[in-house]
Amino acid sequence: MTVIFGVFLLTLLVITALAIVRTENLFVAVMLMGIASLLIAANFFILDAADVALTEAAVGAGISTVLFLGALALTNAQERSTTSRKLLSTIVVVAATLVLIFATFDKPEFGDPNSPVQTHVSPWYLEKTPEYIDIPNVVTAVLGSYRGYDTLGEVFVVFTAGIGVLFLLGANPGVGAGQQAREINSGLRHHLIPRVVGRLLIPFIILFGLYVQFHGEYGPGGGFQAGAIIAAGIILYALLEGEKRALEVMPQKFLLGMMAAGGLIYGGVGVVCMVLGGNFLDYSVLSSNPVKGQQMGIILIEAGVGIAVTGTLLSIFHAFAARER
Amino acid sequence: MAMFLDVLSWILLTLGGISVLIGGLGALRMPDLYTRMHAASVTDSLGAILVLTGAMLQAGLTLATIKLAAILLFLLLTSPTSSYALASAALIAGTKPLSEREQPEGGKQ
Amino acid sequence: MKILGLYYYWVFAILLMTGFYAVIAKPNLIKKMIGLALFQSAVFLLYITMGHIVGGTAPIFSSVTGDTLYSNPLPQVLILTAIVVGISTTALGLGIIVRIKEEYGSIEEDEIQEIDKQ
Amino acid sequence: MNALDAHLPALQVVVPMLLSAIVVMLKPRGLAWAATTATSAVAFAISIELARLTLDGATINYAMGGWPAPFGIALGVDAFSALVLLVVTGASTVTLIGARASVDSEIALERQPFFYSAWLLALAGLAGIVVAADAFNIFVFMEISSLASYVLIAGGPDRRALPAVFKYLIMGTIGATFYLIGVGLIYMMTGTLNLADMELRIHEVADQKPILAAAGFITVGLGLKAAVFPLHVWLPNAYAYAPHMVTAFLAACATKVSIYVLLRFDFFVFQENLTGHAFQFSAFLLPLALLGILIGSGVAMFEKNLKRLFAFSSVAQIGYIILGASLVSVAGLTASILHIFNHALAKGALFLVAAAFAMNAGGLRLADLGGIGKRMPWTFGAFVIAGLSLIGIPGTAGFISKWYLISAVMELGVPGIAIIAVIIISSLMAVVYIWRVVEVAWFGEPAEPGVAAPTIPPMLIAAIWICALANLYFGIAPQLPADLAGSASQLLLDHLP
Amino acid sequence: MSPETSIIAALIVPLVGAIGIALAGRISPNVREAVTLTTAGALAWIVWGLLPIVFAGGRPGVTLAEVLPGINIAFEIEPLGMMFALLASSLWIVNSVYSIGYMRGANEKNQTRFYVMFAVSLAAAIGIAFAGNLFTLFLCYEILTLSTYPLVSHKGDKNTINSARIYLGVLLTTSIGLLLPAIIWTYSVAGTGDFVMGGILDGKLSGPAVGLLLGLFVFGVGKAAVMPVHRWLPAAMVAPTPVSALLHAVAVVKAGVFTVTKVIVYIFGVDFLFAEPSSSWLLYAAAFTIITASIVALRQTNLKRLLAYSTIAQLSYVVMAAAILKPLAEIGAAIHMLAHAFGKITLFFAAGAIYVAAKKTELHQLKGIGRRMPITMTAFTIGALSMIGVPPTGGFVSKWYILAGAFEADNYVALATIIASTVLNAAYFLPIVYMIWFIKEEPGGKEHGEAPWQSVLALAITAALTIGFFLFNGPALELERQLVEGMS
Repeated sequence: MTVIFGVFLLTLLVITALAIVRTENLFVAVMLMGIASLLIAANFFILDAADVALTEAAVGAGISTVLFLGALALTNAQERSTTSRKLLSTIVVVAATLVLIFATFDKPEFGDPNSPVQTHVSPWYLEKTPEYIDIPNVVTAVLGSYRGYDTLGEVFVVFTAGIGVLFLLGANPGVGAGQQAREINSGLRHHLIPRVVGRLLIPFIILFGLYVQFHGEYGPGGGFQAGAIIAAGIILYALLEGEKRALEVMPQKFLLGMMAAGGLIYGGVGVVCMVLGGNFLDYSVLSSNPVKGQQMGIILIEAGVGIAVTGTLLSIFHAFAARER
Repeated sequence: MAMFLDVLSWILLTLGGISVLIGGLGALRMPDLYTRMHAASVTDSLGAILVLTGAMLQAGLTLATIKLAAILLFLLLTSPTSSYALASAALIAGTKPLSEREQPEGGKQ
Repeated sequence: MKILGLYYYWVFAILLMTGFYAVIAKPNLIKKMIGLALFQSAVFLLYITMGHIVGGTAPIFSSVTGDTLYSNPLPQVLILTAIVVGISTTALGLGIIVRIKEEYGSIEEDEIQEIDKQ
Repeated sequence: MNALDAHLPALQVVVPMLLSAIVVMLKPRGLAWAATTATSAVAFAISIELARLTLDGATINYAMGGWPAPFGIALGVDAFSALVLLVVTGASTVTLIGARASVDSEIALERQPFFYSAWLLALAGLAGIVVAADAFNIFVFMEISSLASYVLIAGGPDRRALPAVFKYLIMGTIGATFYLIGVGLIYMMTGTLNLADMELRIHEVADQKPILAAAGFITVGLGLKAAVFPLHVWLPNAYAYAPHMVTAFLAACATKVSIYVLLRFDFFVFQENLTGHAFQFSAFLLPLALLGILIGSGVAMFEKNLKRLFAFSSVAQIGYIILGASLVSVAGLTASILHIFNHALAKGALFLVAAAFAMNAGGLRLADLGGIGKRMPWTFGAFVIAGLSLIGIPGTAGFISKWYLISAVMELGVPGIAIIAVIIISSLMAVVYIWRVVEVAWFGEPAEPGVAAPTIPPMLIAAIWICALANLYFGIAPQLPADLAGSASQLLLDHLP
Repeated sequence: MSPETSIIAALIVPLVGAIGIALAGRISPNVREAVTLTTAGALAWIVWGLLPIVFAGGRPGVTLAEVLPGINIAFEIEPLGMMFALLASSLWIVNSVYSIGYMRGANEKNQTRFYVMFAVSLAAAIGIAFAGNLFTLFLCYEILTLSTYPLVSHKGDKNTINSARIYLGVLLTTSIGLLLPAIIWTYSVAGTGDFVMGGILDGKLSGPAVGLLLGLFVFGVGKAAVMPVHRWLPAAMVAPTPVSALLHAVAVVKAGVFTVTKVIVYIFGVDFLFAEPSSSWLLYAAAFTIITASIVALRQTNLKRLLAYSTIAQLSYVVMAAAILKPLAEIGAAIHMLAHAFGKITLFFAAGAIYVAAKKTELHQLKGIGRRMPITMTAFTIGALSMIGVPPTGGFVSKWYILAGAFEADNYVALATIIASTVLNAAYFLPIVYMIWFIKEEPGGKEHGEAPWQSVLALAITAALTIGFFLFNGPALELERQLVEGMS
């Protein structure tokens, strides 16, 4: 049953992808991109990847769509109907596709329990996690502890993107924000219904974000998803009430602080572990009981991740929104 | 009794599916933006209500039902709002309703 | 089952190359970024697909612990990271595009090259 | 090995990474620069210590989070990594020492904290790639360094920096994603991400199609990042329009790190296991290397813009490195690894000089540089030294790697002659494009007559001369890099059957 | 002072001198010239101090640094190098004296830079002379090339820059393109590049490879100006005359032929080459160069260019002599370096004196100039005779030995070449000599006397040396006999 569903979604996905390439209206393309992300998320869910599905939905369908729209607002939404070096590209692409398809034979069967992927490293995680870390969500365990170093790097990737956008588009909004920009920023304040509904929703969105943040050990979720969701809530607020109000609540400096602080919290935990005589990011030394230490460490770093992601996404959003058209 | 609930839920599910389908058709076939939105939004809300109630009947009195109820509430709040926002945005952007135009053509938003 | 598994991989290949085509063939910078995003999500699909295990569930220990079969958590973790990397790249790329638009007044590659020539 | 030494591999990455988050909060005026330089210096010190520890071919392993490989992420530092680390941190430190004035002239004050923070992130990213012993971890840090370098390059005052950096971003991301696909395919066949573990487990599956595809994807992806001809198209403009100091830093080490990963991956994971891979490796890379050498130097001969000239010469020099590696012999690998070091010395110096020139000339077109050598004799002197090193005149560092390279090629016997010819010809091309600059700078007339007395920040001159003297010193006493390169190539070849 | 220290001193002194000159240049020209002369004197004193040791058969050496395993920066003195060092260092004194007169007389600019680079070039030349292995020799060779570039391009005008470009282009191209591969080849075949009596390649290499390697060496050493890599030498004539005189009649060009000879004697080994037919082409190449260069010289109208082509011919004498591969010929080669040096530097001094005194550079302007500048012209005549090889001049001695060697080898090509070239030399020198003494000067030429006394003194000394070498050549012969000990 789920299999058929999966095939159905995949087919839809391919159709969407082709549509994305074909359409010349960038606005449409962005929207379709959001749909594609949702389809992919659904697929992930079918493939037992709850966390990834959540993230893809929040980040791929949510944040990135917002960013694209922001960019479109500052550029033009229509693409000139020229495709350069069409033939060459087609040849390259077709050739590469064939190579890939050629590579697919010999691949272990889909979902084969005896494939190397299933038999080599992952069983260790599944069987040792209760003993070492003892939290239900193995994904969070791997993410936070076994491969915590990757996650640290990931936080700093986000951080880099954040300072990059601020570096390019200027840290302080309002700079060069002209008449038009202000109109946009005034948001939908004059439209009663969206405001009322939005105000109703925003607290719940943020609440849900916090739930995702702190429930990450037990169910799908964690810092990234939470950060994305909370950021989405605040972006919604900014859309409703306008840039100014949003920035009054969370000034740019504060957001920058969040960006830096998130990374520092994460790294700081690692350093503390080092000081306490463990290896970098070896949480078990944080508490007399290694398991408790691990859990504590994961909660701390997840908090760091959440803060960093929220701060970064909001800074990026504001940087775009503050731009003159 | 359970039998009856099951049948009922299936009826609801089917009706919901049909209405969503109609909505989809309308969104495709209607002449301009506003009519399309009309078709889509109305049937969407209806479809959502029907489908979710059906699902709730399937689930019975469990945590799932409560979640579904929450989702339903959420949908009932958001989907009309969004269609309102879209319509007003279109109006600001200057898309005239069909009635005020001569020859019919699809508003492309 | 075999075919289905291959089908997943083929979709990966097609998605990948659709995105790639948009990147190399479209002169419009935003279209390129969209293509890039598609390109990356295809890879996510590859990883998650290989992590799946038949009859498995998400690797979250439920209260009813039996000998349930869990899917491989590792690819999911990797892709969580990859998704975030992807969004970061997109954000930065869009930032650059906005600056280009401000400097050149165009986001069409060939037009920009024209402007730079003179 | 005391407690701290054990942590060095982690610290090498963590110190700059965490400091970057602090630097971004600092007040611009001077402080950000000072903090960045200090951090980079610390990183340099760490890498020196690591080099000392690994000189005898030892490998320092580090288990992140205390989890045993392959379950946790492992770091590993051996002679090869140590050498590349020296290059990366050294380049960053020396450049930063001279950077302040030039950066002040190019980047608005309130944006500088972001700039320096990005600099540290690039440093951390590159270092992270080098120390990582885990395929996916390499990807993560590759992205950190790439994003950071996009930011740095986009800081260039010339608007042409933006399209250049966008092209770089697109190609860089494609490269990284290709790499990711390759890793994914290998993971699918082996179930592990740890390089050492991969090497063991890939045996059974070596001849299967996905692994071949993986090898292809990884080689192409890293080739893109390393600007291996013909995948170099992003490089010239990116280097030409970046802030001068960024160019000096990245040109010295960025592409080298990708080559490092390429070699590591290929020798650790593929060479031994894929049937006839050594041959495919050479057959694929050797022609590209030769073409890159010739075309890079050829374009450089006719290039009008000083930095683009150097950039194309970089393409050629990368060709040398690839050439040495594609010989798959101790001598060849030693030559190529040594050239990673020596080219960093020469190019770093040259781009620093370009920065000094840019501060005192109208622009960096050769026409703008008329007679600048007479006005800035010290800078010009350093330029000549570095140029000679690039050409490969005895007594300079460049000569040493050229010597190794030619002797390595001679081992091929008769077919080697053609390759030697290519090397010689490109050296002569180097003479041409260096001497074009020398003649303009020394005998040429200033573009506008009444030019003011040059303002050369002493720190910059210091940095330039550190590089220049290093070129001379390592030309006379190349033991340190040569030994490191020697044991590094030995290390790589130990993984061959 | 132990020989090792004096070797290092010989290398350091000119460099220190260079710095001293640079500093002194800020004070006053006189101080600067004083420093130059002191440096030159000190260097000569050190080098002469080494002579007795070498005479006694000593081969003092010193290793400075090991650059790569088996590749050292090492210096070792053997007769040939000893002689070259003596030649260069001693003539530097004379040349400095001359330079003072010339540079001031022609009031050139940037004189300080001139003297500084001159000192550096001398250091490089000494380095070549004492080099203990190929690598060291190559190192100093390139330093010499680069340090002479500023001297050649001294004037800095368009024409000069182009000539300088040719100069550097040819020398660097040949050295990187041919010499470097040759050296690396040698190292990879023989495992070493040290100069060893009897050569290091015997048995390591055979067949055409030998000829090929020899070719790489001979044409790689562009400074030896064997055709077709001679173009740089006429080009270098744009330099101030002292440069042409010391560097392009003595130091640089002799460094070239010196390198060739040294490679033949210490790398290949004379006997090895003699047994190897594939190397015989060298003789013909040299012979060809001699004849062609002489013919070209016939058709020159500019004095310095004529001298340049004559130099090319004379250099190939040395190469040819070395290529005869017989002991007497090797001695001849060595001696000819000396003899030609004395003669040619005299000629250049004279040319420079004429330029300074009369601003004349073309041949046809020289009619009757002998009456105005008798000393200069006497010296010029002596030099010319030495070029032709007429007794009682030094040129005769060396030609004698070369001929003897040719007979010993029954090498009739060499014989014919020498005779023919002697005729040619006479054909282009004697008319000038005739013209300067016996043809009436055209009226309206500007009044002038001799050049500044320093110049005249210098060229008088060298002329005296040319004669003197004919009479007292014993020590030199003694020294060079050691070179050929143990040859067949």
